Amino acid sequence: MRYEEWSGIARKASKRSLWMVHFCTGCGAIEMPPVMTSRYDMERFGIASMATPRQADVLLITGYLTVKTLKRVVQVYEQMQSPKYVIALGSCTMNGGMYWDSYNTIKRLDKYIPVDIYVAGCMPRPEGIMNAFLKLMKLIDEGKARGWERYKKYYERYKKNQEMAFNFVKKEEKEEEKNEGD
Amino acid sequence: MHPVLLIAIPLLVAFIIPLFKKYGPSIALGALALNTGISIALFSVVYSTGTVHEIIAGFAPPIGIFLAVDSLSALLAMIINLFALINFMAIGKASEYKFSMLYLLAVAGSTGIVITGDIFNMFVFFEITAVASYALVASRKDKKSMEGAIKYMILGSLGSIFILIGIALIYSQLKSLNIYDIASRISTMDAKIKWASVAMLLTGIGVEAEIFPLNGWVPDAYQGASGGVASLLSFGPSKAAIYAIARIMLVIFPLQKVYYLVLTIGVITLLIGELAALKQENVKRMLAYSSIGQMGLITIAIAMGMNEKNAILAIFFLMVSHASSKASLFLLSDSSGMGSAATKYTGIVSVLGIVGMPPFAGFWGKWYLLMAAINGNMLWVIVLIFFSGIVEAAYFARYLHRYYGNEESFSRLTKYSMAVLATMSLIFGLLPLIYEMGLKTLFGMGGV
Amino acid sequence: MLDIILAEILVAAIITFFVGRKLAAIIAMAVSILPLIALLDWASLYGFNIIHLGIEKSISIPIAGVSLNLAITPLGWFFALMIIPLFPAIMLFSYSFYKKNDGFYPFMLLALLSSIGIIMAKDMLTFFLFWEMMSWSSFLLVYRSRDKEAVMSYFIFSSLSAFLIFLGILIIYQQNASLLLSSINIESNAYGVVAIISLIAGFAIKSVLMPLHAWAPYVYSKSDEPFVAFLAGGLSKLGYYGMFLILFILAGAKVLETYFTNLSPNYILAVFGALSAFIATLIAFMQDDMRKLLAYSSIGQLGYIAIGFGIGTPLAVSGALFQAFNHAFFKAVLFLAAGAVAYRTGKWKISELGGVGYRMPFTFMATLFAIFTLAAIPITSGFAAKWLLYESAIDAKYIFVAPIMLIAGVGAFLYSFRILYGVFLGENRYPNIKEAPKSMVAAMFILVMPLLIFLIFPGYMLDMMHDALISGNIATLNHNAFVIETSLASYNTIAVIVALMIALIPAILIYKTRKHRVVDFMDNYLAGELPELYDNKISMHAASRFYKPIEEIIGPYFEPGTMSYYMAIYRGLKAISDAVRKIYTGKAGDYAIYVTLFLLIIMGWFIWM
Amino acid sequence: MDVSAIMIKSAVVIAYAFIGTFIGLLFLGVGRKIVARVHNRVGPPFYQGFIDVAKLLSKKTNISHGWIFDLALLFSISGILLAFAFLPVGGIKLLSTDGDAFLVLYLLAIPALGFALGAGASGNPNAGIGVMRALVMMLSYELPFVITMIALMIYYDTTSIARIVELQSVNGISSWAIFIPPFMLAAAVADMALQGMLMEQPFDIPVAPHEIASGPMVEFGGKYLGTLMLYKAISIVVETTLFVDFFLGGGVIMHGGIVANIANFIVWFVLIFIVFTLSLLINTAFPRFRIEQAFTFYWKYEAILATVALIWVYWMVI
Repeated sequence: MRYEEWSGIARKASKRSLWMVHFCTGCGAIEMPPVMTSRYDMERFGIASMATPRQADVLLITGYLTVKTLKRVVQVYEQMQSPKYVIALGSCTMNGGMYWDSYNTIKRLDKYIPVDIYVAGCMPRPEGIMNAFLKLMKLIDEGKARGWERYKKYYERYKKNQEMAFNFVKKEEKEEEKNEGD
Repeated sequence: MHPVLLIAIPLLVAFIIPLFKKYGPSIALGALALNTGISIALFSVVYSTGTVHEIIAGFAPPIGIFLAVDSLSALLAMIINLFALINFMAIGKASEYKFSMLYLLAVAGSTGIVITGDIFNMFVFFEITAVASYALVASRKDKKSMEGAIKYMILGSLGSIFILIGIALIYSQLKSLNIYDIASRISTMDAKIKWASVAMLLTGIGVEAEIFPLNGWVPDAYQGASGGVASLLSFGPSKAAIYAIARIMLVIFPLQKVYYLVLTIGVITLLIGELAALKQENVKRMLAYSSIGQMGLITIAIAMGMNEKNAILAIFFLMVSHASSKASLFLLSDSSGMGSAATKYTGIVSVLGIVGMPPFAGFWGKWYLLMAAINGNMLWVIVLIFFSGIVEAAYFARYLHRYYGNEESFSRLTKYSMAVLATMSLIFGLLPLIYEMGLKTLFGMGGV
Repeated sequence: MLDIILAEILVAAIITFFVGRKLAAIIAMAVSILPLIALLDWASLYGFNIIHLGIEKSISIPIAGVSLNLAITPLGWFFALMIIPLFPAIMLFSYSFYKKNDGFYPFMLLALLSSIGIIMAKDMLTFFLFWEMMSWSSFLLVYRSRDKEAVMSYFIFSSLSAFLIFLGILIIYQQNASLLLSSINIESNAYGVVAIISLIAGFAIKSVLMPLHAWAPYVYSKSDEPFVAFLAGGLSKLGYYGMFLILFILAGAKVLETYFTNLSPNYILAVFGALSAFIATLIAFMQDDMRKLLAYSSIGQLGYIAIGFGIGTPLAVSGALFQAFNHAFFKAVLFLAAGAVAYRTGKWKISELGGVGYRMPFTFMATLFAIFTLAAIPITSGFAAKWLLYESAIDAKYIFVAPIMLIAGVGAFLYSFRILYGVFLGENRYPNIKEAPKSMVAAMFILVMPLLIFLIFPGYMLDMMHDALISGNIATLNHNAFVIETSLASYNTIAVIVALMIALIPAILIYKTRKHRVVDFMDNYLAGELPELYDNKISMHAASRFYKPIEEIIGPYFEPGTMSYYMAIYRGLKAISDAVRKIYTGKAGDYAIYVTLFLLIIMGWFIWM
Repeated sequence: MDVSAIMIKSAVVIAYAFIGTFIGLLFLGVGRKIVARVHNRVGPPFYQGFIDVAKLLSKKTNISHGWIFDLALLFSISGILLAFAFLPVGGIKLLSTDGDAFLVLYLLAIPALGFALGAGASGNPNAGIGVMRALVMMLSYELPFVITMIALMIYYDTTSIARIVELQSVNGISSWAIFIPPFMLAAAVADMALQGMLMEQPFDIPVAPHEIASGPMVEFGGKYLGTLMLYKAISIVVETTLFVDFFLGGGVIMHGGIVANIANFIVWFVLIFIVFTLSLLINTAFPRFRIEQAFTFYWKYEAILATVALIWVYWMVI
């Protein structure tokens, strides 16, 4: 059986069972427990949280990212098995938020990995997160959540951006070392 | 082929060796070779015809002294001379003329003990052997050997006194020195004197035969002596002495009292020897104690030989096995290791032989001895023998492990001759020779 | 024919002592195939049922006054089929294993000779003679390891076993004045019982039954693997051959039962077997040295055979023989595989190995199959054997033995996985080693073959052991090639196989229809950590003290180990010897006093008597 | 046994394999639902299991780590189906006359072993630790379970599960093993062993998502994880059925006739559902043990109780 024949069923199935691995280095992590527990019980939509990216469909990035953490995010994202989706929580992921002027903040996440859904707010409330997931389901159903295909298509570009970010920091570090040397 | 040559040649040669000093060793070697030939011939004669009696100086027994060569003594004569030859080769250049002279005397003496049929001659040969052996033990001329030699001499002389007294007691009663003559008329002896003489003879010969507790000299003497001498002692005098005990006990006094006595002595000797060997660090001392144990085993066999034919076979096998294996081990003990193939071979084969693995002679010895024991319903003896066997295995395993593969410094001749010596046990184990020999009538004694 | 073969082997042993490595290996291989050919030829002539043939091929060789009588008996035939095939494979393996010919081949051929002698012996003397030859030839092989514990313990224990057997044989001889197996019947009195027990103890030493196993871990873990493959595969079976001889062919079991009326002695043997299966298994998965682990696993697996002999019902005994057959082959394969791994990596410690299987796939496959058989995964012949044993335990209502042997069977999974994961899988630590040499791989696969045959046809194995059982007065099970019927249940391999085929269909469908991509080993989930930042130096192998949590619970119960008790005995003996040594004071005066005392004592003796 | 009979038999077996899979997947969803209700949540729909498996099998990329890794996929599902085929299900014997309890016990080890091989080949330390825990758990809970099993075997003097079920259903419910005093104890013990077998809390030590990233299946995704879910689903059915066959007469209440078969089937379904629910309820009530605690629990308390039961039975039989 080829993927296209499956895709109809597959989309229906995968929208109702979104397994997420959440990359909770940002403060948004605190919003997840209510979403998962009995107040807003995500599980009724078949959403469950997984321990490893191999098993997950959704990468949930909760807020602030530095260059150091970006490396890990990219690693995790590439270890996920497509079709895979990214939800970015909080304004930090859009524009660096309140850390916009820090030298090692990742301002725009989707320069580095394709983001399917941004959730605005600092922090977004659980309802927002639920909303994002419902939106994502809708997109999947319509076949519009194609971030993973974008990543495959423009792989070089994404890589270039990532390298730039990493090298920038490398340069900075070198300079610092030099200054210390003097 | 007159058996007296076996004694005469080495004696004569021993006395003419001093005349040409530097050729001494080679002459001795020749003499030994000749002797070996004669002994083998003698062996074949006995093998075909049975016991050989030879009268010297034309008087009929009981007056005239005479030689009685039965199957065991023929075998032993051959073993002693053959091994003496090989051993002499092994000693090689270490021997100069005095040494060779003494060596020949010792060989002659022990051969004499074996083949004589007359207890006074036996005593004389004992003296010759003993004196030669004292000197041989001392021949390394260092403190240890002197000490060993002196102890040996003290005990040896003590022993010979007792032998002499024993013989005197018998003569005083029966006016005869011929073994068979005595054996036939032993019952006419006055009981007390008879027992006294038995005790005297047993004690006296026991000193040479290394039975407990008369073997105090053994560890020191063997430790003091050089490897060659030690091996000579192990297959020469000691075997001759144990043979003498066998002859006296089996021929003259095959009596139940003696039987239990000798059995007990044997068992005690076995246990003491093996146990004492377990802790020894010094190789020669360990081997000395181990040969005490083996002597104990042979003594047990002799005791049982009084009413078991299997035990007689056991005596044969045990003697050969112990002679070859222990002699080669003593030769080996001169240097601290088994480096080359030949020495490794020697070490392994002689250890296997002495522990009594088939198809070595030692195995058959143990086999027939235990057969005899089980026929005599003596489980306790069997268990004790097994126990001592395990102890033996333990210390020989340790010995092998310690000395295997170290560097050693033996001349090629030495290595090969000791390898041959070790192989003897295997050969005699595989050939049915000894078995056949053993089946031949042994001094036509009762009970067998 | 037999005598010619024996002579050839002897000659070959002597030749191989002198020739070079390769030639020696080839000669050894050729010679060790001979008896196998003879056996198969025999089978092709008469089929498997020798006993119905009525004739025995027998020869007698005179040596030192006795004559060695050899004959092919049904039991010997079965064990020959079990033991002799090991030798060609081992020789083949060692062809590239040894760098120089340092006495492996001659002694190995001697071992072959003596094992043929043992299993073909017609009287006890012959048996014992060859048994001893076996002992010292294998001792010389152990000896090459130069390891103090191994050498000494093996020498002492094998002489102990020799003496126990010797004692038994002597008593038997005294009882019926003959050593021919055909004419022996052991009387049911104290002597006879002592004989049987000492014989069984003697054999149990060689077939490492707890608590007489103490030498095995040292010897197995220090000697060369080709030899250990024989030691674990062949020699231990010879011990059980002896046990079968005593218990069933000489009817020792019945004698014991009639003597001990109230307590049943066979139960005790079964319990010993169960305990050694259980304890050895628990110890096994705590080992770090691959060879020690395999040694303890052998002790455990051999325990099952003792259980079977102890229970003694037809079910049990056929299960035991089946288990013996399997163990001979899979344990040989496992030790050879250990040898192959060590040959390439030079390591034995599981904590230092890892990922070897990716580079040595064939070795891994052989090991995997052997381990399936060891762990009695169904439809392997290992399962059939274990199944028979379990059935027998339930059938005889041995409520103590049954659970223990079952849980030991589960424990086998643990140490099996220890090997599979720690050595062959996990982190790829040896990225640039090669597959083992062809000869080694070939040897391993040759040894795997028989297991494959009896995987499908367990019934054939029962056919093979039929005559042996008959000769031991044991009924045989009703079975055909695939199905084994017992009073409790039945086991149908063909049903399992067909069901497996059907069950594999969905798996294969899923596997085939969805394509997959093989990724590099380092592309692995490490909680987002990046190995390349550390030049892939992150250790990803959880192999050292793998079973730590359970080790900390059960470990203390197995301290200080059996050997320490034997060492205590040894030290005691040394103390005694020290005491005895003090008799020899070294003063001539004392010695003189001894002499006179001796004289007086024996005089006293004479007067008193 | 002629060809047509074999065909029919295999057809029945295959049909039951499908039914078993279906029920298993159903149980996955229902189980989550029940747990959710206990947590006072809504929980996923009861058909969630089907959705998850479909999704996993329809993943576009599947990551493998070589052929040994693939063994996990092949062994796990085939092994568990094999085990299911050798169990009597609701009075239908399937193949259980060709094997017995020991066979089933060892067949249950096949998927575990394949799983372990795959996990090992993935080369992830978490996987190694997870397998270690799984094996130790196995060693732990097998001891009490085996002892109770032997008690049954000795009591009914057979090792074949089919025979045990028959003997329990000679006169209806009243002759189920659980109504015999020693086997009440044994059933209690075996139920705790079942808890370990099903890897429900407090014994979900091997797959501890928060400690070792879901242990053995840390590297499993896509079709591999989907297969493992199928395996998990069927294993629930198999293990509960094993318990029901042993102690609850395999759910057999009537004999003969199609009606009886249907009734038995329904009873069997209800019973395994009850057993499963029981373990779920225990699951929701407990946190996770450490592996040492689990081991001591099984080998000390459980084993002693089981031994008591065994000796009691032995004393009854002799």
